Amino acid sequence: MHVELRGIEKRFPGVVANHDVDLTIRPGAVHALIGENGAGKSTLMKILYGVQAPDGGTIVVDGEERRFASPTDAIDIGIGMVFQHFMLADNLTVLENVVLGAEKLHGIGEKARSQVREICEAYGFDLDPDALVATLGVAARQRVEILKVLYRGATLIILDEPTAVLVPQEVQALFANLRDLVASGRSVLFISHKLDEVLEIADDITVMRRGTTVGTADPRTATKQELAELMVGAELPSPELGEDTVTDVPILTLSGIGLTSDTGRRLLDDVDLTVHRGEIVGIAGVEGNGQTELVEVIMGMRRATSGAITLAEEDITRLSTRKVRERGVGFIPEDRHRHGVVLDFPLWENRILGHQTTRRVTRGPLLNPGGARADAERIIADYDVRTPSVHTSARALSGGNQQKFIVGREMSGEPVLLLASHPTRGVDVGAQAAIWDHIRRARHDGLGVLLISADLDELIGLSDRLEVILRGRITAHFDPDHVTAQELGTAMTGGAA
Amino acid sequence: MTILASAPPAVRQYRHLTLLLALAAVVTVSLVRVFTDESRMTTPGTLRLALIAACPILLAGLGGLWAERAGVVNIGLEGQMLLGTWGAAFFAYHFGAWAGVLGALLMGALGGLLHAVATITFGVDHIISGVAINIAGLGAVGYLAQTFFTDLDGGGPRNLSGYAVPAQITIPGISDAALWVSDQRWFLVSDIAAAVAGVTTRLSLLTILAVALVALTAWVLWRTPFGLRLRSCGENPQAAETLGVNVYRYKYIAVLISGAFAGLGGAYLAMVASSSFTTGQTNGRGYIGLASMIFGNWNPTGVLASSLMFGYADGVSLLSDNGPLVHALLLLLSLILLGYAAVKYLGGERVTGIVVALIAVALLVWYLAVDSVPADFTGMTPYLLTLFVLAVASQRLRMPAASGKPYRRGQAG
Amino acid sequence: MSGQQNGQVTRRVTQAITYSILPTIVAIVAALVATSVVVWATGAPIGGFVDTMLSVPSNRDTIIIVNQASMIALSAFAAAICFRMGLFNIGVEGQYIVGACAGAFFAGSGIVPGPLNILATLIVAMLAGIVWAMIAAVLNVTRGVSEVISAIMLNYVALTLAGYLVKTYGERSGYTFTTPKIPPSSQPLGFGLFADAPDVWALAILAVIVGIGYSFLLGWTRFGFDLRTTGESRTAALANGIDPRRMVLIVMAISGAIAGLVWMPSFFGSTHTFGIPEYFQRGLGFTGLAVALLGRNTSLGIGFGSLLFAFLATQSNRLQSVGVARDVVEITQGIVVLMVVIAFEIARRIKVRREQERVARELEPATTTGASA
Amino acid sequence: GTAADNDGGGEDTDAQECEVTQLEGDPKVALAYDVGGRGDQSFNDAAYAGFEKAQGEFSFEGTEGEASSDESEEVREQRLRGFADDGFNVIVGVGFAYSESVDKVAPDYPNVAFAVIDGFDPTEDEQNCNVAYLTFAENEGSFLVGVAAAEQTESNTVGFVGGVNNTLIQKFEAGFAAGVEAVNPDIEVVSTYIEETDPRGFGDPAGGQAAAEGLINDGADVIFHAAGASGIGVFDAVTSADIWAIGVDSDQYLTASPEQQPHILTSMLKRVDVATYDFIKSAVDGEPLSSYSLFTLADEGVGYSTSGDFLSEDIVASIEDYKQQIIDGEIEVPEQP
Ligand SMILES: Nc1ncnc2c1ncn2[C@@H]1O[C@H](COP(=O)(O)OP(=O)(O)OP(=O)(O)O)[C@@H](O)[C@H]1O
Ligand SMILES: Nc1ncnc2c1ncn2[C@@H]1O[C@H](COP(=O)(O)OP(=O)(O)OP(=O)(O)O)[C@@H](O)[C@H]1O
Ligand SMILES: [Mg+2]
Ligand SMILES: [Mg+2]
Repeated sequence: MHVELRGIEKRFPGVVANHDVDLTIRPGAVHALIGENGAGKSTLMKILYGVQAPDGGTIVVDGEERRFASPTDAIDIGIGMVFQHFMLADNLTVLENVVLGAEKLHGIGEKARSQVREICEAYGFDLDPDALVATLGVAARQRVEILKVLYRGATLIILDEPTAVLVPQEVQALFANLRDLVASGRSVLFISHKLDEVLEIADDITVMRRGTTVGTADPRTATKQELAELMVGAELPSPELGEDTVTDVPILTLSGIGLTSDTGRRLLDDVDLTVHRGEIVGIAGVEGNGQTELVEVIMGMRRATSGAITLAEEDITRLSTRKVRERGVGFIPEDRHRHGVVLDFPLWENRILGHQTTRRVTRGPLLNPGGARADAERIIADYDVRTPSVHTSARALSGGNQQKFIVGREMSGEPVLLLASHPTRGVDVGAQAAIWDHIRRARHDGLGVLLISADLDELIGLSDRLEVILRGRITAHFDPDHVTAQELGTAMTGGAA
Repeated sequence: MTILASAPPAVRQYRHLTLLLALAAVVTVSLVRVFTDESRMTTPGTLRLALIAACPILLAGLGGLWAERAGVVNIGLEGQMLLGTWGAAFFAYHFGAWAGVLGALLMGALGGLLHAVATITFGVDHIISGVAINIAGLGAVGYLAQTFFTDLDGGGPRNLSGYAVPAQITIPGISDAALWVSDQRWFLVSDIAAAVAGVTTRLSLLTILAVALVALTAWVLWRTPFGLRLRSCGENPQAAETLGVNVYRYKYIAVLISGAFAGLGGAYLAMVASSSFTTGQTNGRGYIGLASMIFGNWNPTGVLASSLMFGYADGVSLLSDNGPLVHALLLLLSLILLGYAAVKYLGGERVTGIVVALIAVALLVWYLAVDSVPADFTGMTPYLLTLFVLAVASQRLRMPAASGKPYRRGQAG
Repeated sequence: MSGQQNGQVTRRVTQAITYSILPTIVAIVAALVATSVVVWATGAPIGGFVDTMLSVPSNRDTIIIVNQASMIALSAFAAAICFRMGLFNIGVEGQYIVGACAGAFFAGSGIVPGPLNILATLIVAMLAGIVWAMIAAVLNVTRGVSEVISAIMLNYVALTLAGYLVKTYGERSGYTFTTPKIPPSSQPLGFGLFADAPDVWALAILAVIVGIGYSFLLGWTRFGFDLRTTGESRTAALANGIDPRRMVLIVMAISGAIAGLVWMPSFFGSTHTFGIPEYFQRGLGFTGLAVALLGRNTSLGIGFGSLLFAFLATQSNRLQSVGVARDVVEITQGIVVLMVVIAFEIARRIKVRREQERVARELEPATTTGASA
Repeated sequence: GTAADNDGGGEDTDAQECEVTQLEGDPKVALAYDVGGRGDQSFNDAAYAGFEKAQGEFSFEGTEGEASSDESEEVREQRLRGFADDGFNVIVGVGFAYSESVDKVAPDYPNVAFAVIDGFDPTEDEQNCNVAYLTFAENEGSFLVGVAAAEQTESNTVGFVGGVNNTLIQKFEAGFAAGVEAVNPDIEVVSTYIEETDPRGFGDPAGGQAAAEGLINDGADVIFHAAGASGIGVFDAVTSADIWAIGVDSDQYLTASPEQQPHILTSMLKRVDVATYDFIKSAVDGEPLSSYSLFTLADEGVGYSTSGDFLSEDIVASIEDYKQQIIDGEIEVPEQP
């Protein structure tokens, strides 16, 4: 189908997410929409899909102007969307997730089941219709999402940052599917901020910046630099390390760490790992292979069922999270909203979070609001956190600023070790560059860093050493200087290319 | 995290389990009955008591289930049930039995509507709204009763009686035969016969309706598109929204039905469990219903089982000189626990298994130490039993993922 | 710097007014109107109702209101400290029954002489409350039993148990059994407000003390911070060195301790003995829940809410004489809770939006997205 | 007597030392009801009946006040003071619950005559001369209906349902059992209580029905209840089982529904109306009752009803015979089961 978005505008409290957005999607092509975090891509797509109503502008489909009151309207004319954050009910089966809302097509019984099977056949998805979604991995979940769209016979398929969670091999598989779809006359709208992917798959490219479309590009002629210019008005910051600061003083040592779930599953299996002062060790792995558990075990949020953890000659295996933090471990959690901040606390109280026992922000059993405010001011200044005051609640800050504040907080009080999971996820380039800088500087001052990230470029660029984690085991070691994303991906998926 | 999460679809698995457990339980019961010679443990009369005591709780539990399956926690069941008792009395008095049932449904649904508006439209914390509704419900019923019942004959400021109630039926052949067999006190056979007799003798149509609603609920929620959509609102409303499901509508429908069921529970109290209205006659059964829903693992069959268990204990606690009987139940409980412990242990949950086994042994010791339980404690049986079973079983339970969480349209993605 | 501070202060004062006081007033008015509509719709004398409810209470009634409010407030604090941590302690009812029973037995035994007996009794009552609360708490952290359900069951058990104890170890008086009366030497004098009315119970002061302690604990201490954090986000708590399970145990214990005190003002102030039903006042636990919610789990709010509830209940005593069923005030009480919460929810949404707008406004011209923030 | 005026030295007074309470002005009568208030078809209504009768005869100004469930001691106290302050000088507290409050209020109003139905003086040491405690020999009345039950039963099993297991209700059970035993020791009396402590046992018809059905399963074919509003549940049970029930306090045949009436053998009458009337009358006559006055079979304070005429002549005869023996003191009816 042929879709035109003209002068779309969308305001959120305090944020103009979209304004003057123009976008044209032609049938039978892969159209890439690129832009950095917070550029307004998802918002635009939610508008096109009817989740959110635009404050202005028009949507024209096949020459006809449309108003979408709800996704139903969009679905009815053949638009389907795979969201950035998966939209699946864990405790329903694959089949139930797929037929939900489209029961009219083939009911919810046998007919639907066989229909689902057919589609899986056609696109080589190996999915059991009756499996609980909760039991599926990331890639499989994404296939379910695509299945949902196909089941409804969508002719325009929107994929919001589908590759963010995939390793190169899985990305290739996905692209293969996309090509099939286009070949069958459908249009695909593909959102990403990974430029080489875009150049590889796209037939048309539109660039968004600060909530508006700033131009289009032809993938056959365009270069990464040009696209980057359009996206952020500058070279994309690329992570790299300056001089080698690695010492041979181990700061963190894991030996034979194992973790078993209540149901007897091995989440971590005999993990050996050492981080030295001034060293950044990167952990590569497909999400859900034990990274989260690894961090939780080190932080004392969960007890290892076997093995020992040593921090600067001290055995911290059985220490509580608070004690571990008191020993000087900084922690940048993977989910800032769930672990990093309390959204409804003002910044100065968020400064205290995780540091309840440090002199500067508390006095023995009492809080030290004065100290906390002062130190929050310091972080805001040093880490360029954009906020009117320390009394502003964390919720009102953008993700990037929230993240910068967290980094600042975790760096305060000279930590000896920093656990950074996905430190720049969902953060704008400015913030991203800043955060990388801070990590590098800390490394220079002898800080040991354990870096976990799904962004392979970040891993390769920022790490002194790379470890690959697969099904809870460390399965491979790499020297970042001599490894490609491809090789890393292969290792991450257990060689299954 | 939970066992169910990694198992095939919760519902089916849970069914098999209950069937198996039920069978094992019946055998054990019969054994204990014969061994302790406490024949009242399974007389048709006792089981009928259990059934009648169970139904109001069952209906409240089902009500809670409907709401929570759509993601709304309904602590207001108690208040809605109260409104039901009044509605039943008022409408039955003036317009006849089934008008009363309808009135109860309406009044309950009214309470549900209040809860829906507060929680769904205004995003009020579900607990708060529920608590408020329980207070207001009690007040409203007290007020309405005093205002509308005082001057009726058979009525008073806090009570009303002498209105029509739904008929009772007895299935002639079966009932008599079953009664005869159960009187023989044969092992197993008589116990099962007793159950049959219990449900074929002087059975109120409302009881049949209540049990039918269990099946209906299961069918609607798990076998129809409507049910799928409704459950999706309780598991992941954002996802449902992105697929064109009108989450608000389904939540509203669910909570209205929830209130209506609770109201029906009230009607049951005022029409079958007794034929009169008294202000505040639910005496916390709404809360018990909530408990039975949780212990029933948010599944209709589970709710049925748990409310029957509670109803049985409740019935027993009212029997005359029931010390020895409750004493016998100690033995039964400890045996059942031993079995459960074994299952757990073999199922890999060593620690749980051992702990449960220890508890079972403790009970056994208690059983052997005394030969009756003082009346004050037999009165606690239903509550202690529920506590107990929850303590032992609760870890297997899983509530709808989005239950109790606020939802607002347009925030998806 | 200090100028900016002043700005902060004034802003927060205005915020307090717009986001706390205003909604409360709106809610109360709305509730009264709603109730009046009910009264009017059912053909009862609306005028009499309004007059009675809004009439100024007599001195004696005022004393009763203050006394009742003190107990309601205590119960509300017990509930509130749990709410603050996302726990729903519906078991306050049972906990204060057990506390009252244990305290009464102890006080009556007169083991400790004179005024000291009071202090000792309070401790005993608190301990009893703690024990009862711990049952639910332990089941919750070790077995994952919903504290709501276990508490509901324990409430029933508490009542029966107390009755059993009094029947077995108490002394008979008339047709009921009671605990032995407190020796006169241990009966504190109250605070006289009016010449023509009895004193306010001495231990009503407990409500004030607990209220102050509550505010201090939550606002100024590390523990309070941990508690609020856990309430806002268990995940964040866990990741930042707070053990939620431990918090549950401690907070339920504190809650139980406060619950244990709930009935003490009445016990030492007028009843001097314990016996169900005549020599005990039930239902305070549930009233407390509502008042805690009504008062937004803050000391001031709870103080205000408990007075409001006590006022409504006391005024309702005279509704009979104007021909309106007294139960109607319970409708008011229920609706007021609902209204307050709704009003505050709306206020909160407005607040969040305003704040986000402020952030954007103070940072840059509003034509750029959060991205450039 | 409150702890406050304890220090006045507990001078041991008794009835003799009391001089008659002098009412100021015309008698004005106030009824302070227990929970439920007028229209509850039992206790409170009975009191009102007595009040109404007296008012008919002596025409005086009257008023009423009603208790709410879970109300505090001082609220009851306040209710009484309210009456007294409004010039009511004859005040009847309907129900045991008023004992304590009357005991606290009475000393402040020496010229007001108080009465508490089922009441007692919680502070025996200093008696209040202006308070009358109107109590009943429920056990005697229950004895008579026990006789009726024993004569009527065919299964040789009769039942008793109590609302709450307290000493007052035990009085009913004890008398009932004694009456049955007197007729035929072989008849089994099965009894149960809806609640051990919780006063809600008097307001739980479902509980009443379940309890009664339990007894029916035990073989009982006549069931006596002392369970307040829960009693209606007992009537439901006996009605659907087509056996007999025995009402309590008032003649419940008169208030029962048409379906239930044919199953209400008799009722144990507790003449609260008589007590109330007598007290008001005594006050009007200027000599208000004071201290304890027990209403027994002898003075028609308790009894049994025959409405419905289900009791055959010889049953009535035998009841009357036992009645006489009790009045003559030949039979001592126990108060404890
Ligand atoms: N529901 C919302 N309420 C308020 N503001 C929002 C909301 N959703 C998005 N925004 C704002 O709109 C801006 C654009 O968000 P959007 O998610 O569309 O960016 P994006 O391009 O998808 O970024 P990313 O690459 O991180 O997904 C965000 O910076 C955020 O400030
Ligand atoms: N679902 C939502 N509801 C309310 N506000 C939201 C929502 N999503 C995002 N926002 C608001 O959007 C802003 C930033 O959100 P987001 O997490 O998308 O950061 P972002 O767009 O990635 O910002 P940036 O990338 O520029 O740092 C904040 O004001 C946040 O409150
Ligand atoms: Mg973003
Ligand atoms: Mg996006």
